[in-house]
Amino acid sequence: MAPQELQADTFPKLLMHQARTRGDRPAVREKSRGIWQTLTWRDLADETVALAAGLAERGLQRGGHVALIGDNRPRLYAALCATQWLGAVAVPLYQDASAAELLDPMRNAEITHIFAEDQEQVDKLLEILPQLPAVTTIIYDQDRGMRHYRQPQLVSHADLLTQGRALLAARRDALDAEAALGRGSDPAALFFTAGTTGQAKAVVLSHGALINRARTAAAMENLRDTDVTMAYLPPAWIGQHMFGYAQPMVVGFCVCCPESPETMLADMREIGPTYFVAPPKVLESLLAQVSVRMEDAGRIKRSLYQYFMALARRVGVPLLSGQAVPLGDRLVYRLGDMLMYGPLRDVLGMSRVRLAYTAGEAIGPDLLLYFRALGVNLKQLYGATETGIFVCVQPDGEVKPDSVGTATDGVELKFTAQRELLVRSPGLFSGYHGDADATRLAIDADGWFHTGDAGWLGDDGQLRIIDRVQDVGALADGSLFAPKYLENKLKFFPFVKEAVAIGAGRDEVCMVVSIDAGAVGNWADRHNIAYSGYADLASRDEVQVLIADCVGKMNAELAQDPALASLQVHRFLLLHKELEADDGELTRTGKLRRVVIGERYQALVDALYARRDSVRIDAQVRYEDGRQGTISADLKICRAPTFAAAPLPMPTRKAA
Amino acid sequence: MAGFQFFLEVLVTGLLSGVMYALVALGFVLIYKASGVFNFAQGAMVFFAALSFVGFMELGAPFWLALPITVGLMALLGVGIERFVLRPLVNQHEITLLMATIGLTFVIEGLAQLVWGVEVRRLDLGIKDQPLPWLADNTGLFISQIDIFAAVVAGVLVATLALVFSRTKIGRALRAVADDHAAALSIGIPLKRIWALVWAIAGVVALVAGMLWGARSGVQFALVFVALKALPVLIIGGFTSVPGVIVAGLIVGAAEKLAEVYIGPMVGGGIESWFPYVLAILFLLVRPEGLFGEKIIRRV
Amino acid sequence: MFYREAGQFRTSYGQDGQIFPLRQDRWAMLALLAAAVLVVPMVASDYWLRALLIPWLIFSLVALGQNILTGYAGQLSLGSAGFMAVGAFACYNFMLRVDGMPFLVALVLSGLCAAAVGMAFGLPSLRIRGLYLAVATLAAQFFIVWALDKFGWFKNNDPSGVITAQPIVILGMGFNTPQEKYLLVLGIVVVLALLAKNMARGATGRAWMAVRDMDVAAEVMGLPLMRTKLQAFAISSFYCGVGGALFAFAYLGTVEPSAFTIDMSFRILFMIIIGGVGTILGSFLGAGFILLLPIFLSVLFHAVAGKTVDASITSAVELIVFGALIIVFLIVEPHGLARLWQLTKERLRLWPFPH
Amino acid sequence: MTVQLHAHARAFPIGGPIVEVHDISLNFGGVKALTKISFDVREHEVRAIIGPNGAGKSSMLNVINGVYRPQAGSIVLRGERLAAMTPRRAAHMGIARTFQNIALFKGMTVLDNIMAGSNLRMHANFLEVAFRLPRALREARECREAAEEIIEFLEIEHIRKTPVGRLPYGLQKRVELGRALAATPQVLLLDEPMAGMNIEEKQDMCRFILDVNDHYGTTVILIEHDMGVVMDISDRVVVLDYGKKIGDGTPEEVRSNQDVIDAYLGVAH
Repeated sequence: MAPQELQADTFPKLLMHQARTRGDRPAVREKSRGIWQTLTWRDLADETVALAAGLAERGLQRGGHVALIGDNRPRLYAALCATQWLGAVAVPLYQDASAAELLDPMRNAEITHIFAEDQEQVDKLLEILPQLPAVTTIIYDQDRGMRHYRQPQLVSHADLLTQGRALLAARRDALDAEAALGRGSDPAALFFTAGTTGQAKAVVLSHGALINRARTAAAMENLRDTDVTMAYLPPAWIGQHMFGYAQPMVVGFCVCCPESPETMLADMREIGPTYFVAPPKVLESLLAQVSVRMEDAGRIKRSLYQYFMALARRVGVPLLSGQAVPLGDRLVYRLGDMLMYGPLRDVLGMSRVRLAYTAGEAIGPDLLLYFRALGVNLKQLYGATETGIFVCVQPDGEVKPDSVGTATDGVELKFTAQRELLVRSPGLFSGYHGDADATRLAIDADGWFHTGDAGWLGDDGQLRIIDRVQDVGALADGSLFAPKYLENKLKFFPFVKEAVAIGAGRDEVCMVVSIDAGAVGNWADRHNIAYSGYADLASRDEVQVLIADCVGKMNAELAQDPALASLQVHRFLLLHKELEADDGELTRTGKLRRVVIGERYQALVDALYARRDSVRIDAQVRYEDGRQGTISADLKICRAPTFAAAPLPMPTRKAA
Repeated sequence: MAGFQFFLEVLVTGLLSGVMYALVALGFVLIYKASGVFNFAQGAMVFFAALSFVGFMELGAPFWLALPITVGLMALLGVGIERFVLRPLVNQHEITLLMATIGLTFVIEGLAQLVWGVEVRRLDLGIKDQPLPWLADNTGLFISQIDIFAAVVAGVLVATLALVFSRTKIGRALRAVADDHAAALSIGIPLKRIWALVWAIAGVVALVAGMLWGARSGVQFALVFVALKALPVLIIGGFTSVPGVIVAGLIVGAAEKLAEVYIGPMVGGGIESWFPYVLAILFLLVRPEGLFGEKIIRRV
Repeated sequence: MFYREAGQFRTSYGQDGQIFPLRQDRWAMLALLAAAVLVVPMVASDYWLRALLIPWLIFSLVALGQNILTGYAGQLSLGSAGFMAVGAFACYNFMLRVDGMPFLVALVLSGLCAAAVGMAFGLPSLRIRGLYLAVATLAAQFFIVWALDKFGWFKNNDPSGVITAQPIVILGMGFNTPQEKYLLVLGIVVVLALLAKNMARGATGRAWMAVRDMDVAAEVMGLPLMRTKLQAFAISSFYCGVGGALFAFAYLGTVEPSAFTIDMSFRILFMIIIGGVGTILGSFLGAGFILLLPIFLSVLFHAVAGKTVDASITSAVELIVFGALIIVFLIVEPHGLARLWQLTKERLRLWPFPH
Repeated sequence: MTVQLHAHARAFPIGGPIVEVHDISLNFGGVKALTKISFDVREHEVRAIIGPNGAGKSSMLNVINGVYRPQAGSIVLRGERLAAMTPRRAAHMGIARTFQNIALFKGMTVLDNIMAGSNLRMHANFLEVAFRLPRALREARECREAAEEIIEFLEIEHIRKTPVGRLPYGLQKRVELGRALAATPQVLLLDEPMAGMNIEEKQDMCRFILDVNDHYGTTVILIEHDMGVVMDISDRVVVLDYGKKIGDGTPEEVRSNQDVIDAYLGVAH
């Protein structure tokens, strides 16, 4: 790497470097007004410094905190870097969080300036503004509907920018000096951990940590400035920040922002990214879409699809890992690539993907293999907000569904007696903002970070994660019980949206399942089963049989492996609603909040183990328009077919 | 005096051929009123009807037998068209329907040729194509008997139809349909059956027209173009008015003959081929809704 | 299935609005043109060029004209052959009476003459719509043919009433062999088709379609109905006129007014119905189809029934097939072959998904 | 969202009369559609015309933008008295409208429909378009940009290139609004913009109408059946019944007007 790039130890410095070395290459593209509006690195740098000038004028100072609430937009990235330019800390927040959810983080982080995307966000902020005396400025991007707002704190992004541009002439040197003051050790950004357990914590990451991780991974995968990636995940997620901000800044490749969530797939097909990152959630919904749309296809197409996917499992996976495959198979696979895999990759916009990560959550092995079979080089990585993501990455050619790869450069791993994984790395966070005690608990005296994940290191040097330490338990008979493993296995069936496995300390495993409205609805339509809504659909006997069949298949597979046979699911029930982040049942990144769920659905769990036939539930629900209501429904408890532990052939039961 | 007599002769011949136009146009109007379709194929139907009639007679069928057979055939054709062409296209844009009937024209012509061959046929109704003696003697007007006969037949046909429509139940139903399909349907009038019926009647009208015309100037492909002449007649008469087209038919017939005789020579003659159309256009610019057509108010 | 679109994105409205947004399509089109220019003249026999390709191109042009008026602007016209006649005889007379008249200029002028006549007969469209208009255009059809027939002047008083087109010379280069004529026609048709496409996808085309789809709304938006319709008439007739001129000069060589019958007008109408109303591509497909069908039928006949079949039979069957096809298309696929092609393409782009 | 709008100061304060209707009478072949209707519309306000079926609401709208010619009465547009309005004249004077039963260009895409709406700003002739001369290209670009702004405004990015025929009713209504906006009108006539919509669609449409009025300062005259909606979003309301004006004033006033209650609310659903 070029020397001055190495000495560039903060993002503003990196930005200036990119503007110098590849000023005319695209930095950010945004699908807006029907075409891909492009910002080059030079444009981005200019906008950033102008914005910085504007922010300085509005009293933002070194060490201050700036909240950013909104979708991935070029403006957002400029705002991020402008904040850091002045030595302030960027605090990206989840744009779909409610006003109440925003309040604590804002207080906690002593926010003074806020970038808000649109009227919707501003309205939320104005709601809580009284409790946030420190906030002096709210910068809004889209002036739609904002004309009659008269609050003194409000200023439009455009105005701030013009103001900044005006000031620039006079302030340029001062600003450059300000940027030069920045050190790698300075805090760059604040992220609120998913917090699957209790309150979210504010993780402080320094420029140094983020840049170090970004560089290491980029070098390992030899990312180039010709790469292209989509920015479609919440900017408040460390992953999005790393892949959509830190790495581009380091490598100089281009980030593309879709026009709107509805158009994401179409936009992705247009751009054809070479570098793609998706949490299992997204991959699941992609897979669900594929299955649903294939169901609508004609008989020939369907059987073609089934045949070639089966082949892909057998041949594609080893091929991608560069293993030897008999010539015959390889030829048929070529054919399949022409007829099926190629087109599929293309309609999914993955034709040009040469590197894809799944992160943020453990992924079901079947899901991972599905995409690898298609010829997409999808790899797992392991990391947490506190570790600046990259701890372990699966090296090309050594992708094993059950592992999360080998430690990346500079990372040390070790395990406690309880199998808890400890990490030491230059990418570790500098602490929890304003919570020294929590920090001390997380990072011990020798600088080891306690991940809270249970796992072990295989002989192949690859890390394997079992589950969260506090989630890993044992059945009554003492056999190891890791719920996530089961849940991911079941979620591979497109009909299953979410699943919660219960069994710790019990004699057998049960599950609470929420169906995928799209996939099941489509299935119901084709079997002309009428239904009025989600709850009704879930309560249909036919649907329950359908899911029972899925669980049965899973059980059959579990039964193959004596070690897992005892984990077969005996009973389950279909939830009357989907698990929602808005209801606190999932984190914003879509992880299960087991504690919350456990409390809320205690009655169901009891009923499951009381072997009752059905259970009545009164549930709080929040409607689109925000009103609260209670649904009460009778949930039937279904039995799933289970199998003897000895390896036996797949059952040939048909879904009724 | 001779000049005036000549004028009268021209006028009367014109009026008489106008009767033909009116007769063909009548077929158009019936169908247009009932199903809103502008049946471009009416001409072809005239051709087909006449040809079939002649055909049957040549096959040795006596007049009294050939006539009902052909009537049946035409009715059948009408019903078939309604069922297989127009019903699938119901509620389509009028232009689409027009184009469909143009296609229909080709099919019918083709059929006629395929079945009866292409050469011109003579059709003998037993009336001689020579001046009516006493008329010639008394008024000195030379007017072919066959023309007179044609006029009479046409008159009778129109009268009967008028009666049917005003007196019978079917007629009333038909008028209801013509006014408002939806309404007619709602009061339980079997639209489809009415349509089929109308097409059948149109077929019969076509037969009469075809026979008379054929008897006059032989049964040949040209009949199709004669039918085209019915278009200006319709425009002048208004698409929905039976009396309208009759009057218009007479006007067109007379006008084109007079024009041919008095203006023709100045421009080299043969203006019959286009004069009616130009007449129609001029008429349109003055009175788009036609002689007796209702004024159209376009609601938004 | 063979489309790989990922990575084809547009950064300007120019790119977004181009005729073939997909790289694959652009290549295909270029390949096609290249083949038409380089390969065809070499491999195609004189018969193929004279009897098939040249008339196909010419009628595609005329169908294009008809499509502009009927397909895009929604004004039914039954007089296309008449406007062709105007073009043919205008071109003949320009070449005849203006010495040193360059052919291409004559061609454009004859198109303009047709346009003028077309506008004249389009005038009624300001007051009348739909069926009524059809009659006005019929008037054009009959009047034009009659006039050309009656006045010897148009035919340079040739006793046989037939004109013989002058040889085509452009910049001293003669276009006499079928190959040369083919290339000339090809060039002209391609250019005019491109211009038509530009109009169709531009503001002009939007105005036409607005008038076609909902004239009240169009008027309320301030669209001048009259000008738009007349413009459509003029441009349409221009295309027909040029087509007619080429028909006389590059195809038949000698023509008489009665060659441009109403039957021809109908066939031109059929071309766009079968090819695809309101599409440029459709004009070409339709023209090809209508021209090839009779040939195909006769071939079929002779294959089935030997050489003995009576011509009247074949022509009758031809009529029936034509008519039936029209009806079938109107019922089953009102947007014609072009739509079928488009649907297949959609399928391929979404493969393996059905939608 | 409506509440919130009125809670804030208006971006465009209501001004003087922009459209005045004086003693308009209209009849179709003896059938009286309107008799001596007079009212005015102030700049930047949202003015509603309500009334039972066949009260002559649509006729009123059609008179204002010249689709129908009244037998008597006159219209004053920005102080200019016009005995007879024609649709084109109205368009040129900045009046755009939508129709009760959607009048979109069925054969065209959403984008083309909206672009067609701004035809008054296209000056290049067909030759310039055919040969893609600079002015034509420039206008095409500007037209597209304007259309895209509207598409973003109405949140219909995802259907930009869909033929309008394939769209559900609610979206078609939205597109028609977009087409009207493309003319950058000063006065926008909406003929039952929410007829046949479900609750969410109605809410959206309300938001859009208010945003249009608020963002572009467009004066809105709308006909609506749904009393609730009307009362929420309009500044003043005219009530027609059997072609006669029986009420005029703020929603509150109208609500308390006895004639209106008898004529309308009585039969309201």
